[in-house]
Amino acid sequence: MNRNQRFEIRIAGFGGQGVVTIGKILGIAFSIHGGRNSVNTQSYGPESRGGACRSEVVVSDGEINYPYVRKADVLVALSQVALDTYLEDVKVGAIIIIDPQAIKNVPAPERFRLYPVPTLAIAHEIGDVKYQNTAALGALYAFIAEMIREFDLVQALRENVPIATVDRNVAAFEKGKKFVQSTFVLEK
Amino acid sequence: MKKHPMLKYLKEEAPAGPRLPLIMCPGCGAGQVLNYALHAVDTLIREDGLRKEDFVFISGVGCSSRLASHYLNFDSGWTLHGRALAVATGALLANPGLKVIVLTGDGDAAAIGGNHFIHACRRNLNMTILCINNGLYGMTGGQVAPTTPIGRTTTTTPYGNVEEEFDLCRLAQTAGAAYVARWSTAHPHQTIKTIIKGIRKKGTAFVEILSQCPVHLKTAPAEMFRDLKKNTVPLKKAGKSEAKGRIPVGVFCDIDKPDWVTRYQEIIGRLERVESTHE
Amino acid sequence: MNKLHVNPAYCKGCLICVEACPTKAITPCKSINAKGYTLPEEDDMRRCTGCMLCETVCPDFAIAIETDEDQGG
Amino acid sequence: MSPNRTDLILPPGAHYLQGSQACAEGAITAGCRVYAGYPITPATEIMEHAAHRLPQVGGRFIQMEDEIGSASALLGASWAGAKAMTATSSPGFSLMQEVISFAIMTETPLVIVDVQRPGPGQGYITTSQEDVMQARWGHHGEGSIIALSPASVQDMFDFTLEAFNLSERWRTPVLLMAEETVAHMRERLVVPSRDEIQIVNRTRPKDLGIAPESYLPYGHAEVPPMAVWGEGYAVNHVSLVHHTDGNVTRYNSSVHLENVSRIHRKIEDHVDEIARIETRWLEGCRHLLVCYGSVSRTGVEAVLEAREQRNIPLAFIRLKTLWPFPERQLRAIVPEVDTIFVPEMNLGMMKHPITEALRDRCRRVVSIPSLGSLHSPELILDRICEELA
Repeated sequence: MNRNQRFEIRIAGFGGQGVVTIGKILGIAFSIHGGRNSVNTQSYGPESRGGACRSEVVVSDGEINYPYVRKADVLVALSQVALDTYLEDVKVGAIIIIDPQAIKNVPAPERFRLYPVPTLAIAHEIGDVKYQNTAALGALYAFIAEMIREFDLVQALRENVPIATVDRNVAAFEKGKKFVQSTFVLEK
Repeated sequence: MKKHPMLKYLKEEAPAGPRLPLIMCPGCGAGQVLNYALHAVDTLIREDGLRKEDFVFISGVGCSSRLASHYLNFDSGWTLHGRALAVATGALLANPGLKVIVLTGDGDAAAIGGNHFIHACRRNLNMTILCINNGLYGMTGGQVAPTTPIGRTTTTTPYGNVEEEFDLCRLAQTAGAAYVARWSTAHPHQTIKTIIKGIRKKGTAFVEILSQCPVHLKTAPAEMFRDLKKNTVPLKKAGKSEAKGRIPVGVFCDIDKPDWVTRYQEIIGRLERVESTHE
Repeated sequence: MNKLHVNPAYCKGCLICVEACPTKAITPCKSINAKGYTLPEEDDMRRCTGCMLCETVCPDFAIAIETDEDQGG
Repeated sequence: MSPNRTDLILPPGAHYLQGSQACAEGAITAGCRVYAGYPITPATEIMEHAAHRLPQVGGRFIQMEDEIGSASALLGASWAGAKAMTATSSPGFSLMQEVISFAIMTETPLVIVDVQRPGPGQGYITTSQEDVMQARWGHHGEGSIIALSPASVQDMFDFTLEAFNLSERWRTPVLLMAEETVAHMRERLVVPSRDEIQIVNRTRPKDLGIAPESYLPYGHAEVPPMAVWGEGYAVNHVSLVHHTDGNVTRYNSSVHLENVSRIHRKIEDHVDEIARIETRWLEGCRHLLVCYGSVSRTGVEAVLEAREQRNIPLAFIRLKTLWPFPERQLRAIVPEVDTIFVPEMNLGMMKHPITEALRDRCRRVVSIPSLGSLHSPELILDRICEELA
């Protein structure tokens, strides 16, 4: 990624699904452990209720001026409302990760690449729906593995979740990542 | 599909699009208080011959006050944080015939609005104050309020609240309100009856309604609804052992004294008599 | 027999109605809707006495009971 | 004052914080040990972080009953010797104006952060720059004020620290005119090592060997030394027009003129020491974009694209200080240009002092407004191309 290139990630879902937490974790992983510049922003207030709560991370090796996502390279949508709201704002050929259990109608993937990942099912396997966000983070990582070391991301994850939930959060992360790696052929 | 009976008092549709559902979080007590207030108004329209246009809702700022923003099929004002009571005062001076219902919260009325609160009660103006007390600041994310119990952690008392809380009803009573009562969202019928009594009452009626905030207290709405019944006790039993640690609910005072406008009307009456003798 | 009506556009699944129903005539439904909410549904409406507590305590004006009378019974 | 645990302030090195947290940490690093605040979106997070951190470093936090109470508490804290701060948003900032006026006249160091949101009235809860004139003209009466404009999480730390230093150095209230964009974003923040951090404390009469009986609370110098309650100086804080010894009787208009003029000159005569601006690509430019706060982040991106993709000879100036307005500094560096673009998150406010300062250096000044959300680079670029087409 050259100096003034930006990689833009947007994660969206219901308020309370931990969307904001994984945005923060990504930011810390890139900027504290991964040695890259990143800006993490989030929606809040009434805007975050009703399924369109979002968290964004812009990553670059150069200076990041405009802090918000202009056209997302990766969109993670954990609710139907989230997908409907942000589907227009993605780059051509963008990666869109959705949870098929929560999202029923999805337009034909002409302008983007669609990857259904059962993050809710994975969370239930781990033992609680609250692990859905880290399962989604794992799935997301499978697509950006060359931008940041897994060790750096997992370390940021460990440091920013309640201590009692660290192991299960990491397990959910692993399951999300493995599901993508075993299910899809990822072109470079 | 049968509609909720009070929807006739709300603006479901409007030129710029649908206005419901309310912006409140799932299970928020504020929506219930609006429901009870509309049940009271509905009764007054049927039994006292009042008309919809006689009522006006005035609110300050916060979750409690968001209800009077644009949902009501009534005249209403969603005013400044803590200033609803001052706005209501002005409305009554201009048109004493208005049935003024003020929707406010514990922070809105007793923190920033505290000064206007005690003066409105002292003046005994003809308004009904519905104070939705959820014991914290909801709209801004769960900060401590003047009604937060001592010791409780909130986002601005991370190590426990070091301040004791107000008893809003004793405060209103001491400040001179003619009618003061406390219920909770888990006492629907009593709350509705009290609001009806308050609107019929001449003078300031202060009705505190203990309310639940599921999101910031991280508890299921139904469980909090149950707790509100368990943690309250009738005022009559307040002194008894069984009342220990439970909040007394009921009517604190109900006295008859002339309201502000009636007293002022006497002055106008005197001046008219003096004037008529000059002609 | 009385009938339960729930407006899925307004109901946020707080289930206070189920808690308040004195005869447990209604109950939470098993699935969550597109917004992630669990709506109330009929359990045994023969137990419904028409007390209308569910309507009264609803924070979102999302529920209504259609009595026999309403149905021209 | 309980033990001042400077060992527990934010350690040197890289952190990844929200702007609001960086602001509170900058204050603590500057020595702020009293915070009085009141909840208001979008500034509440600053107060929440202060509530969490102040007791850890031996400071004290209180949530007051409203904004007027919060600002008033800062007066008492400052007079009793503490560095004190509050943070609010636009509606609360309006409520604090009387206290700001009082703090100007009594020359009381304190810091007020305004995380601006749209108005008027409730307006909305997103980002804005609609208070930048209120910052200068909101308080009643004359006198001047210092107002800084942060554009990053690093600025929220550095400018808060600097706000305290400026307030102590010039014995004046200092405003940090932040915006919701900057307060809520998270970014890397690098905290310098202890010895690199400069902390300024108010000059006290005993530092200058002035004994209580000869102490003039508003005398001795353009920036009078400030006695602290409890040290035997019997200082009367007074905001009525006063003589240098604080006497408020024997009023006459010349004393009044001198009293208020000194407070005004104290800041307006030292703009070069106080105000800072950042410039890029001034060399050989035909047009200029002047901006401040988070809009400067979009501004620099738009100017880059204008230069590289549309080869428009456009220069960039960012005002880091809004007040005192750096007119002399601007006139010293701005060449003859055609158009000056001023993008702001309001309908055109700083455009006025900019126009007044550079009227004879350009053909026209063009406002680029955006309300309630940060300009996108496209918004600014399209408008520039439209105007220059």
